[in-house]
Amino acid sequence: MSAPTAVRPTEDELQAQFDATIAADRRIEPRDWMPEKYRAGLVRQIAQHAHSEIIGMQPEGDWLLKAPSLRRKAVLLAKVQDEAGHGMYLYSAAETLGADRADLTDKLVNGKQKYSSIFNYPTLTYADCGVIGWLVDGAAICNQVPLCRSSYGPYARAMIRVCKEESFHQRQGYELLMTMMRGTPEQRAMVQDAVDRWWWPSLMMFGPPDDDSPNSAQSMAWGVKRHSNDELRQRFVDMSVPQAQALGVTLPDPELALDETTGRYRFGQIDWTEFKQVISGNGPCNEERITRRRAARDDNAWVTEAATAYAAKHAAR
Amino acid sequence: MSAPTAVRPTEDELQAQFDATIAADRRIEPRDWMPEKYRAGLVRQIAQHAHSEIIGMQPEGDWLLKAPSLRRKAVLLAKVQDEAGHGMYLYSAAETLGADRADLTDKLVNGKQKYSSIFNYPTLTYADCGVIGWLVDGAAICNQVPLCRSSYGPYARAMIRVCKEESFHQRQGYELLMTMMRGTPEQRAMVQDAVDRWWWPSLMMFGPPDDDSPNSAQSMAWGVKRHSNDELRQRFVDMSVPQAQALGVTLPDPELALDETTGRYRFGQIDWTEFKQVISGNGPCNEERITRRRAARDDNAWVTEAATAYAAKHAAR
Amino acid sequence: PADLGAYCLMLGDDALVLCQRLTEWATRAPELEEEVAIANCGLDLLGQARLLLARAGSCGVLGRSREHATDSIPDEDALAYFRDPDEFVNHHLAEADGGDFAQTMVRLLVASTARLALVAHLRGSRDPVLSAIAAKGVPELTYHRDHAARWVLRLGDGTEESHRRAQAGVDAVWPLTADLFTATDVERRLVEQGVAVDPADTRDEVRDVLTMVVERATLTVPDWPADRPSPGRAGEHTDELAPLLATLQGLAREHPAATW
Amino acid sequence: PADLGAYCLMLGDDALVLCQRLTEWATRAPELEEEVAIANCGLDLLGQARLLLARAGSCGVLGRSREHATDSIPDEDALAYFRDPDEFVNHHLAEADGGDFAQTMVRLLVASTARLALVAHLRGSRDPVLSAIAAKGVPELTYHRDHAARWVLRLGDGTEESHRRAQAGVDAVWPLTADLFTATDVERRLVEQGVAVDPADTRDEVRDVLTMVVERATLTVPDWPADRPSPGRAGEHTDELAPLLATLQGLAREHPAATW
Repeated sequence: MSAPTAVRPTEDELQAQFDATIAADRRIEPRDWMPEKYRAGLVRQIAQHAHSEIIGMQPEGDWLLKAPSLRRKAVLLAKVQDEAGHGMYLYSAAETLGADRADLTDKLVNGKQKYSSIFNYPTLTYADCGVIGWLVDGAAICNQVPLCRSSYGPYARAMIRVCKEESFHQRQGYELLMTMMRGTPEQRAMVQDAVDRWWWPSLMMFGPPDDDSPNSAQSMAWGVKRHSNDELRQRFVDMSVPQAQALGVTLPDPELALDETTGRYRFGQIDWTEFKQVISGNGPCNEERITRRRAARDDNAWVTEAATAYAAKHAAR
Repeated sequence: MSAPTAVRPTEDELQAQFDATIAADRRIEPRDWMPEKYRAGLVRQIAQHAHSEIIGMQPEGDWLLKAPSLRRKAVLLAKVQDEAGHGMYLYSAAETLGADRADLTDKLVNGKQKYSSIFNYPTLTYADCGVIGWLVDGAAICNQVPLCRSSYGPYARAMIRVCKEESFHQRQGYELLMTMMRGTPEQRAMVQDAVDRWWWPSLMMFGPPDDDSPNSAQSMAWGVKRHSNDELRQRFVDMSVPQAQALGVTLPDPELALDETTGRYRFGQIDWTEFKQVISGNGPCNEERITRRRAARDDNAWVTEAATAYAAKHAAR
Repeated sequence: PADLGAYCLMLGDDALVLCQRLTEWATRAPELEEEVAIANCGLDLLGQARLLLARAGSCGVLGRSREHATDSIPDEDALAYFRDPDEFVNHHLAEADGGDFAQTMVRLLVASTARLALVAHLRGSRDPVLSAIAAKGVPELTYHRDHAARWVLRLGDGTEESHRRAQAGVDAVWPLTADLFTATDVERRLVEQGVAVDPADTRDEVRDVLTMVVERATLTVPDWPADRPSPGRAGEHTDELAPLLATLQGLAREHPAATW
Repeated sequence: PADLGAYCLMLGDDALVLCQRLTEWATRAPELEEEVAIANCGLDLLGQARLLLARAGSCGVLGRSREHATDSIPDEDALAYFRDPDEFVNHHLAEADGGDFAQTMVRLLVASTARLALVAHLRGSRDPVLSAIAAKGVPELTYHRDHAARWVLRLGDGTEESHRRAQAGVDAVWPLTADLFTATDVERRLVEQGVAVDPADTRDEVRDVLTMVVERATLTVPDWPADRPSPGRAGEHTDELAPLLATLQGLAREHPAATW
C-alpha cells in the first residue's frame, strides 16, 4: 500500500476556508491557517490588552500599602493579583499566535506598543480605587464582553474568564463608593471629586468616534471587534447614569440628559485633544508607569538570568 | 363715576382660555376656571396618590419596631414620617380643587377610591424595606418626575418636593441592600428573595399596557400625564438593570436582555391577570391594609371629636 | 468612667424604650399630622438614645452584650440589641404599655417634663459629652412636652368621653412618678463630681408643671405617690418590658454576624 | 484571656508586618508569575493577621488603640491602624527592610519556616479558635516556605551574581533568628495551660530545615546567633518599623470617624 497523497491546499483555498469559518461565526484556532494581517492585528490587540492589565496594576497598587482597613487591603490585593493573572492569560493567548512574551514586554517598556490611556491618570485619594472599579472596570467590561465572542478561540476563552473577574471588581469598587458615601462629609467629597476626574477619561476608553476610527472596519469584518466605539460608549453611559443616581453622585457633564424619544442618554462633547495628548505619551503619568515597569524588568534581570542558568544546569544533569 | 361694568365671560370663552393655557404649557391655578372633568379627574388622581402614600406607610411600618440597628430604625422612621408628610401635601392639593380630606379618607376605607396596588404585597424580611426603597420608590419616581410638570400648579409643586424626598429614600433603600449584600450569606439570600418577589409587581406599577389604558389619552391631552405607561415602564427597566448588576442580584426574568439595536432592555411578559386580581381587591394584603386604616379612623374617632369640641369651645369664649 | 457609662445607660434606656412605645403609634395615630409629630418625637428620642449608648460603650460599660454581639456591631447596637431585660435600667414609666391615645399622651407629658427638667440642668455637667447631648436635647424635649400638653388640654377639655379617658390616663400614669426622684448610688457619686443631676432637685419643678397642665385640662390631679428607689434603675422590670425587647431585638439577634 | 489576647497579638503582628513588607513587591517583582505568588502569600498572611487581631480584640486586648479609633471601626482595624510602634509586638525579622529580591526570599524562607513549625504545633492548642486559625495556616505557610525555598535554590545555584546576592541575603537575615526561640512570660504561662507552643521546642526543626535548604542552594550557613529574648515582643523596635506603620496607618488615621 502506498501512503495517501498529501494534497497541499493552495493559499486561495486556505483563504476561502478562513472566510467561511468567519462567515459561519465559528472560531479560528491556533493550528488553523490565517491571513498574516489577521494574525498581526490580533497580536497587536491582545498585547495592548495584556499591557493594559499590567500597567493597570500600578494606579491601584500605589494604595496597597495604604488601604484604610484590613478588609479593603485584602480586596485590593486580590484585585491586583487578578490583574497580573489576566496579563498572564493574555500574553499566553498572544503566544499561541507566535509572539514572544519577553519581546512584547520590551515593546511595552520601549513605548513601541500602547496600553489603555486611562492608566496615565493619577490616583489621588482612596476614592479613586472605587471609581476605577466602578467606571474604568465598567467601561472595560462594556468593551470586553463582546470580545468573549471574538473569532480567535484562545482570545475569546481568555476574555470569558477576564470578564467574569472584572465584573466582580466592578461591584467591589461600587460597594466601596457606596460605603464612602455613607461615611463622613470628607469621604463623600472624595467620591465626588474622583468621579469628576475619571468620568471623561472613562468615556475616552472606547476610542475615537466612529468617523475617526481607521482600524475598526476591518476588525469588525473579521469578527475581532463586534460593535462600534460610539455604540459601546453610549451603552456605557446608559448603564452608568442610573448607577450614579443610586450612588448619589453627580456626573460632571451639564449636557447629560435623558433623550425622551430614544430613552437613551445624550452627553456632552468629549475633549479629543486631551485624548490624543494622553495617547501620544503626554498624559500626567505616562512616564512614571513605563519607568516602573522598565525598572521591574531591568533591576531584576539578574533574577531571570539566575532562573535560566539554574534551569539549564539542572536540565543538563 | 359708575362702577366699571363687569363683563362676565361665557363658558366657551373660559374653555378657550383654559385650552390656551394648556397649549402654552402654562399652569392652571386653583382660582382659574377648569372643565369639570379635568377637576374630577385630577381629584381622583391626586387622592389615589395621597392614599398610596398613606397605605404605603404600612408595609415598612411593620418593621419600625423591629429594625435591626438603631441607625436603620432612624432611617426608616424618618422615611415613614416623610410619607405621612407626602400624604398631607397631596390631600391639601386635592382640597384646592374643592375636595374634603375626611371625605377622601372615607372613600379610601370604604374601598371607593384606589391606591397603588403594590402595597398589597407583604413585607417578609428586612430586605423588603430595601427593595421597596430601590424598586418601588424607583418606579414611583419614574412615574412622578413627569408630574412635576403637571398642568395643575399645586399638584406640580407638591410633586417637586415629593420627588426630591423619594429619591433620597430610593438611595437609602439601595444602600441598605448594598450593605446586606456585603454581609452574611443569609443576608444576601434575603436580598435576592425580596428582589424576586418585588420585581414584577414593580413593573405593574406603571399601569396596564398602552393598548389597554382607557384614561391615558385624555390625561395626556390635558398635560396631567406626560408619558405613556409603556414608555415609563421601559425607562424603569433600563434604569434598574445596571443598578441590579452593581448590586450583584439577578432579576427574575429569563427574557431580560439588551436589545443591541436600540440599546434598551427587552423583558418578559407581565402577568396582567395577577395585576387585575390585586387591583380589584384580591391581593395578599388588601384587606389588612384597609382594615388598619379604618381602625385608625374609627378607634380614634373620639380624639377627633374631642379636638373639634375643644376648638369650638375656645373659639366661642 | 464606669459610673459615667452607667449613668448614660440609664438616660439612654429611658429614651430608647419610650421611643419604641411611641413608635407603636407611627402608622395608627388619629391624624396624619399626629403621625408626623409622633415620628418626630420618636426620632428625637432615638437620637438621644444613640448618643448616650455610644457614650456608655466608649466608657467600657457594655455588660454582657459583647458576649453575643460580634465585633462588627457598634456599641450602640450591642447595647440596644444584645442586653437581656435584667440589664436594662430604664424607669417603669418608659416601659409601661401605652394604653389608648389619651394615656399615651399623658405618659409622654410626664416623661418629657421629667426628662426636660433633668436635661436642662445637665447642660452644666462637667462631662463635655454629656453637656453637649443635653444641650441638643432641651429644645427637642420642650417640643415633646408642649405637644403632649396640648393634647392633654384638648382631651381633658374636649368631649365627655375624652375627659373620662384623659382622667383614666392620668390616674394610670401618676403612680409611676414614684420612681423618678430618688438618685441611685451612681448618680449620687456623679452629682458630687458635678457630672450628673440629682433627680430630687427636679421634683418640685416637675410636679408644678404637671399640676398646671392637668388642672388647666379640667382634670383632677391625683395624690402624688411616695418617692421610692427606682426598681427599673436596678434592672427590675415589669412584665411589659420583655415583650417590648423581644420585638426590638428579635431580628438583630437572629443574625448576630450580620451588618445592616 | 488577657494572656491569650497578647499572644494572638504577637502572632498577628508578625503576619501583618511581614505582609506589608511583601506587598511592597506586588507590582515590581521579576515576573508576572512572581507578582501573583507574592500577592498570594500576602493575602494568606493578611488573613491570618485579621483573624488573630480580631481574636485579640475579643479578649479585650486593645491597648491604647480605642482612644483614637471610633466605635464604628472594628477591633482588627483599631489594632492594626491605631496602635503606635511601641505597642506592636512583632519580631524584628518581620519589620526589617526587604533589601533586594534575594534577601526578600531568604527572609520569607526563614519567617515561614519558623511560623510553620510553631503553627503546626498550635493545631493542638486547647483554645479552639487558636487551633482553628492554626489549622488553616499550615497549608498556607507550607506553600510560602516551599516557594521561598525554590527561589533560594535557584538564586544560590544560578549565576555568580545571584549566588553572591543570595549569600548576602542569608548573612543579613541570619542574626534576626536570635529572637525567635525565647518564650515571653505570656507564652510561658499559656504553654503551661496547653494553649501556646514554646518556641524553643521548634528551634531544632527550624534550624534543620534552613540548613538543608541553604546547603542545597550551594550557600554557606552562617553561625547561628545566640538566643535572646525578643525585643520586638516587648515593643522595642528598629527604626524600620515606624515608617512602615506610617504608610500602613496614615490614611486611616487621617479619617478616624470614617468607615471604609
